Amino acid sequence: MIYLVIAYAFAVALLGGFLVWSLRTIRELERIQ
Amino acid sequence: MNPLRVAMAVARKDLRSEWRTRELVPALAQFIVLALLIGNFGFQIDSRNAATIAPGILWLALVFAGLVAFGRTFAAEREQASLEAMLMTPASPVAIFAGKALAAAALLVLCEAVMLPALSLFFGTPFSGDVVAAVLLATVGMAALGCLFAAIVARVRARELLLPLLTLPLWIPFIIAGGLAVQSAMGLPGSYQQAIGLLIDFDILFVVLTSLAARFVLDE
Amino acid sequence: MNRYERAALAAVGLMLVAAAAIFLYAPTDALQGPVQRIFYLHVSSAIAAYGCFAVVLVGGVIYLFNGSIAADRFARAGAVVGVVFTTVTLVMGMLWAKPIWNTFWTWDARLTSTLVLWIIYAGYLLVRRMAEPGRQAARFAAVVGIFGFIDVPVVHFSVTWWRTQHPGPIVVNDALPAEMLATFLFTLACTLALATVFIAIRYRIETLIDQKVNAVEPAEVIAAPQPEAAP
Amino acid sequence: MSVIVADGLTHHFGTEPALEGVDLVLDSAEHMAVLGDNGAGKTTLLRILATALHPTAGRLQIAGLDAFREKRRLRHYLGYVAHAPGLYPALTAAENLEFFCDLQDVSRSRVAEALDAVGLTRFAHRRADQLSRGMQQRLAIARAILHEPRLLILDEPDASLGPDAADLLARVMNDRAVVLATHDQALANRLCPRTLVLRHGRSHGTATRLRVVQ
Repeated sequence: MIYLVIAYAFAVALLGGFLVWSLRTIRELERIQ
Repeated sequence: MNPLRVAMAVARKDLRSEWRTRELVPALAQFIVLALLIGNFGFQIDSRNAATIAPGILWLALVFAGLVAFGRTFAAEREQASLEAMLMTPASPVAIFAGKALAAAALLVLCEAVMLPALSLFFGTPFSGDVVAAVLLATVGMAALGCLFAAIVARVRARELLLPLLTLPLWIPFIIAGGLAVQSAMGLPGSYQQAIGLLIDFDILFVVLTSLAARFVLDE
Repeated sequence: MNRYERAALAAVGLMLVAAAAIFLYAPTDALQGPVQRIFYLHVSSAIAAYGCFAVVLVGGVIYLFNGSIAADRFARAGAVVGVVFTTVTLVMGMLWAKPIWNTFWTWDARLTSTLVLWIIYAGYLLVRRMAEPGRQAARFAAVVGIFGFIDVPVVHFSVTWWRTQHPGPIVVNDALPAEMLATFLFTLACTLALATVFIAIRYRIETLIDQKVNAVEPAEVIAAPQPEAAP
Repeated sequence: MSVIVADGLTHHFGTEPALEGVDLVLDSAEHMAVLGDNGAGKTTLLRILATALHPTAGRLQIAGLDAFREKRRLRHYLGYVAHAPGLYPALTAAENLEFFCDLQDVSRSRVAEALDAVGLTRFAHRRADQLSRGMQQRLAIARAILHEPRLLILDEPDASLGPDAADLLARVMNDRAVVLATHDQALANRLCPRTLVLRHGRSHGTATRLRVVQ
């Protein structure tokens, strides 16, 4: 059971983190004129 | 502009340079001796398991020797900026690529010529036509791929890291099929014919692909 | 709240629905118990990764033939997203293997080719970073992307063939009951949607980097008058 | 018919502008010197003209052909001497030239003629890495004229040629269109009626001066 939790926790962390980081990068790049 | 003549000229030039400087052959010889010694001490080899372990040692040594040979073949060109001089001629990049691959493969075959008899001497594994055929067939495909990625890596930073990272995944099919061919030629279960057939298919696939890609890699 | 953030929100919403399906709707596997639920995202992200690497392949081929910077940007976007999904696939695969086969790793065809996939495209990203930005990086990366894409099925086939040469346990093939299949297909669809949004976002980032950082204008086709004068 | 027609040649290394909008026209058998201090963009310009570098923007036509699409056909037409000699150290001078004859698809009889043109006949059988810097430069020039190019691109060939540089270059440049990058103003005046001055990647006009007879 623990492996199930760790597996999905990892997936959410990696995909979520990557999504947030990418969106933030867009905002930063768009601010540079 | 006959590509064969260009390829032979490039191969001859590489082998002549190597013959005169002799940087590469000693380095490759060192791998072979090390592989044999470590193999001998690392694994408890006896007549029963020799046929399973010897091919492993053979491929390990060939892969490392190959990486060094291919890395060197283009590194020298880059240092002397002679790669650009070659590309500034009307010679087709595919022919130049074929010549470089041929020269590097020749060096590998030289290593195999030393390694295979040594293996059968030290580990008692059979040294037959089948074994030689399997190794040579694998060398063809591995040389084409190794040479292409050496050409890419030569003009990029962090080459020592990148060459194995790019080349090994593509060599895996040859190591699997070649490894099994050699093992079955040395008496283990497994179909030699199938393995050889697979090696030939991979050779055709990757020689064609690398020739198509050479145009884009050896350009400016 | 730009349109990329709105799209991201929609994709996350979809994934939450998929999660509900995975944990609430799908039945528990009789044989393996709850840990079998890893299967849904593990396989979906593998397929999504392979889809991303198809984008890298197509982008690379188009770039090599007509030098279009847009194709190269798609390839860059596809590679990064693909590697992220492959990482998810690998880690979930290992976490699933541990309770069932009592080992994190077995050299079976799927795991091995996924690992090779990861190595190749990590190499792809490294080549792109290490080469001279612009034409050289794009061209070398395109070649690596094309060979990488072809190598994975070849490795997968070689390992499977190698397995048949050694009498070993045949991996049980998992015929899925209806609810599981439905959950899987739905999760797959959501994951592919998420991957598409990721690629769009990364494409936007690459475009901005090109404009703001590398100051690379889209290469207008350099057409010169062609009077017929052979040298 | 012009040998080179270039307009708006621009090149950036990442965000580093190396060349900005350089225009250039060169007629057959015309000699042009490119002057400018280090970093002015001389080498970048010459590499583009020699089709060794693809510019970020701009149009280039050599012998009436689009220089980027017809690279291979133009290799018969032009010879290029870069900064680095680009020779094979373990091969002798003659072997180096023979190798490039094969690649240029030119008969090996040209080797002796080229060696003679640059005064290296006595060193034909010496290994390239045993030649002095100046002799290596001469060998690189010999290689660039093996296939009798109509256009020569020379990037600071006088760097280590020694006193008879001007005579040797004049001989080699004779009856060819030439673009010669150099620091040596006197050499430029003597060999090239036209000069192009580069400063920070921009061209400051193409000066045409009467040849000053020393």
